Amino acid sequence: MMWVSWRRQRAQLITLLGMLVVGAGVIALLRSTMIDAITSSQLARCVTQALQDCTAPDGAAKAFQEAWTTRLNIGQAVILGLPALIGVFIGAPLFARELEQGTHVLAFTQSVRRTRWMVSKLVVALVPSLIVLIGLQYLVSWWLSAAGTLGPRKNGSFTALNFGIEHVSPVGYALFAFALGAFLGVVSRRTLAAMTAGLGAFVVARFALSGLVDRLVPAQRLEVSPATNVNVYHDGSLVLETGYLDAAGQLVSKEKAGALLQACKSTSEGTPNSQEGFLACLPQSGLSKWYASFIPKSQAWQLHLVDLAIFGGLALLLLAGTAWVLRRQS
Amino acid sequence: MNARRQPEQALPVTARDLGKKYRRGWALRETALVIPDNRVVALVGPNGAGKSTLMGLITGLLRPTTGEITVFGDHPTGKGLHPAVAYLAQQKPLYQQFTVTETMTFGARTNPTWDQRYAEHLIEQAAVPMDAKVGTLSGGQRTRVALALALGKRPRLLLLDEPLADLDPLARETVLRTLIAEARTQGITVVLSSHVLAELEGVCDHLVLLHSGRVLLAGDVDQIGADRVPLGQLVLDRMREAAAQDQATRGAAA
Amino acid sequence: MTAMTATAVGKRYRTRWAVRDCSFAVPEGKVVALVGPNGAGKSTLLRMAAGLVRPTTGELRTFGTPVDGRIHPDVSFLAQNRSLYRDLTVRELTRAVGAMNDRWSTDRVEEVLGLLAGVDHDAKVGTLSAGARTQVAIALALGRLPRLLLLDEPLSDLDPLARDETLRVIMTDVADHGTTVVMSSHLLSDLREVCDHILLIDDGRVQVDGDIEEVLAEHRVLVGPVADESAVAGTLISATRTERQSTLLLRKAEPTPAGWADTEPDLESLVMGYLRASRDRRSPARRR
Amino acid sequence: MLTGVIEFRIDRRSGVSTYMQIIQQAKQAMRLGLLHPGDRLPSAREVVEATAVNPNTVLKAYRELEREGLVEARRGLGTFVTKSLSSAATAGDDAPLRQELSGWMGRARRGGLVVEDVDALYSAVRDEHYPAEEQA
Repeated sequence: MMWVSWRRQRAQLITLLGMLVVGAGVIALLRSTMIDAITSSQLARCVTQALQDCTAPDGAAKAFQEAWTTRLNIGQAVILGLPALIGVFIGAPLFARELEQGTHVLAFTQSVRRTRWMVSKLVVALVPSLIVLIGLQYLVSWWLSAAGTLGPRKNGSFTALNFGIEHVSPVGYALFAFALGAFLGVVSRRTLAAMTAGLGAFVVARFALSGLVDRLVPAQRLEVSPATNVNVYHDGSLVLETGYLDAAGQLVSKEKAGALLQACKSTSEGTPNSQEGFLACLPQSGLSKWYASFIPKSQAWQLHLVDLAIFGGLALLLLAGTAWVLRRQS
Repeated sequence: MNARRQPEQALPVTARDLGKKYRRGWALRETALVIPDNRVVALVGPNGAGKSTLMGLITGLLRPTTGEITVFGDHPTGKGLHPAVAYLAQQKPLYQQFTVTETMTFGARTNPTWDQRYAEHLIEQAAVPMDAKVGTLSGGQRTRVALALALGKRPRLLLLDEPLADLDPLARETVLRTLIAEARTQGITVVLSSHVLAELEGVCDHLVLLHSGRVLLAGDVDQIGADRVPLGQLVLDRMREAAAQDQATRGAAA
Repeated sequence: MTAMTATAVGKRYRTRWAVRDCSFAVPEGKVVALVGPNGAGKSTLLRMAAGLVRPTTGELRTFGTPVDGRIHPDVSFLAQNRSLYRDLTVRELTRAVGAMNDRWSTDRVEEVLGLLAGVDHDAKVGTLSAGARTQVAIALALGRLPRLLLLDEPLSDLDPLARDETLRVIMTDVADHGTTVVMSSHLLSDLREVCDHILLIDDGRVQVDGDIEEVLAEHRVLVGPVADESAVAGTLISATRTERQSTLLLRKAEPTPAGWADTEPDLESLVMGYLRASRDRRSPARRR
Repeated sequence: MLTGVIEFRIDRRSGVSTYMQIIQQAKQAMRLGLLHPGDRLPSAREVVEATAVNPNTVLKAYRELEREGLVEARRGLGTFVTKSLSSAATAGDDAPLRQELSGWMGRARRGGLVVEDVDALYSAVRDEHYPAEEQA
């Protein structure tokens, strides 16, 4: 049965393999060109050190970023978009085309069980897709790391572009998109309908569920006096919430805090307050503590796993639904 | 264009040394053929003998590789069907979401020689509801609509590719009877291809038998049919003979 | 032992009943002609027996086992659209279908294909003529070594020679293995010699079910004067009338009255009579 | 290998059922001395291969012949002729009655009679001598 599925989906799989080979070649070429550019403009140290700490010729970093940021972003976008493509071009037609052309009847009137037929088709389509996806993901990440802090990585791992292409997240998205396409394919029994509806549904689901992940990982909480200087913003953590607490530890509403901050900026006489005066004013007016809840960079993997769990779980549900519809299909 | 001036004299179809080659080989070759006026022509032959190719060449949907073909004195071109020719393809292509009325309007819009009264009369005769969607009709009804669409343009040559293939015996009989009655009263030359020889017997007065791209037998039935052998038997025997010969030559080659 | 039994089987598509309250049994070893007008429910019935369509009501059994969304291992089905992978070659397709079966004989497929002229093993299925595709599909159906063969319009796109070849292949299987065959067809002239049992379905219901010889013997075609029709006794199936003459198809006719010619109908005129009756039932306005 | 001695020809347009045609042709072959006791009738498969008819029909016809006591089915071996229908009167080219008829036919032809005339004469005379009931 595996052979049948392989023979049926051969052209598709060869295309996938071609994509991987071509992708690898292009990325390797781009990476080496980029490394040449870094060395020739004496930026090598800026790859590992922050821009203000490394010594580099004036304007060299800016010129490099102007030349390379777009290309690197495109590389990231490809990995971000690949799951959608897998869903549309591999998941959706997988069963829809058979149902549309009536060839499912051939398999259904042999002694192979429908579930086995389905599983073998799924495996043959899905495994190579995932291999190509992971391969390309690894290659892009390899390329990105060569640019280091000169490239998009400097924005930390929680920006939409960086987060969506790292760790197991792309696999989760790909599973979901694939299962969604397959499910819509057996329901609609029409390839084109499944492809378009699958793409739409995938994009909507991705956006709708993107906020959910943050809430499912326990966040760290930091409470300090307003005078303390904290830079959780800058070390690449994901900041979920910040605000002020009053003396009783209760949250001060955004509007009230805003008004109080505004009030402290000027003295009782109406002249602008000094920095010390301002900081001293805050606890007096009721903003006794500043807090932040955030997920530190080091816990990004937890977020990725939750991401995988959400999308992978949905994918399993959809595949179960696909099996159910196929078994009932008359 | 000269021939156009006296279209009445020009024969429905003449072909000289006609050939059509596809990538996989010759579908039709060295065909010389004359289809006289006012005949019901049976175009028979095994699968892949070149029946559909010949029809394609007559309609101008295909271009000959060698030789030439004339339809009422004109050379069919890819520009469109000769105005006096109507063609009904095997799949009976109709817009499924159109109603019968809309289908007839479509016919009127696309054919300058359209006769709406006649088309409506044919539909009425078939008892097909005018407001039904084509997609909801039965196979027999759909064939009747397709036939009305083909006859509505008042052709002088009607080409039908396997018009009866998926009809039940009763619908088959009715469609065939309508077709022949119309052909006789309107003086139309009808060319119809079919696999079912029994149903052509007593209906056709001219026969063209193709075999692997060549004309095996052609002529008026009363001339070629040996007196006592029924047409179907005659054709089947010739087909058997030709198939056996093929096998022999293939065997000799191998 | 019956090869196939239907008990009050019905199938509804949205609002329309394709098959209604069908009950019949196909004894093993019979070659059954499944006939009826377009849209009578023949395909639905065969698809139900192949486990592709679930009955809305009633139950279908093949070899005593209820068909529950799964084809019985001893049953082979030829779909009307032939459902083959068109991008595979004949050889690859044979291998593919073999891989999907527990019991399979490639030799049988090869043997059948060998008997049929004009099927190239290395041609892609999609490039074959419709007739050759049908023959490949039949060969694959026989590769499952079935005891019941369900064929939906097996002859419709075959030329006369190929029809003869194909019927010969199927009948040889019947001779060698006692295979039961149920085939739907519109080509009554071809069914006459090969079928020994008839199942006439109309409007989703069984109209005639029985041994062809017996069914034919039960019916009479009477030709006589129109004015004298009242003299004829029996169950009238259908009638065609001219100004003076009536041709009547009767079931269980009483002795023939004087002045009437009486013959046993052949299969073609019997089926045509029933089809005519069904058409008249459906559109009474056309009745004359 | 023992092959069938005769071959059945099924005429699809005769209106006579396949079953009857097989019985009639078998009997005729026996009458004309083409089949002798001990000869094997073609197996159902051989008939099917030659004519594409339903093998069940062939077997049914053989059963009828067996019922009439003309043949006998031996398990696994086939169906064998047990009785001779040919007599000196019908078998062989030199049977006296046959020769007489042959002579008559020759005279008819020389006399300018066409096939239809001969058939009409023959059946008229036959009907005189063999009333309708006997023929059935």
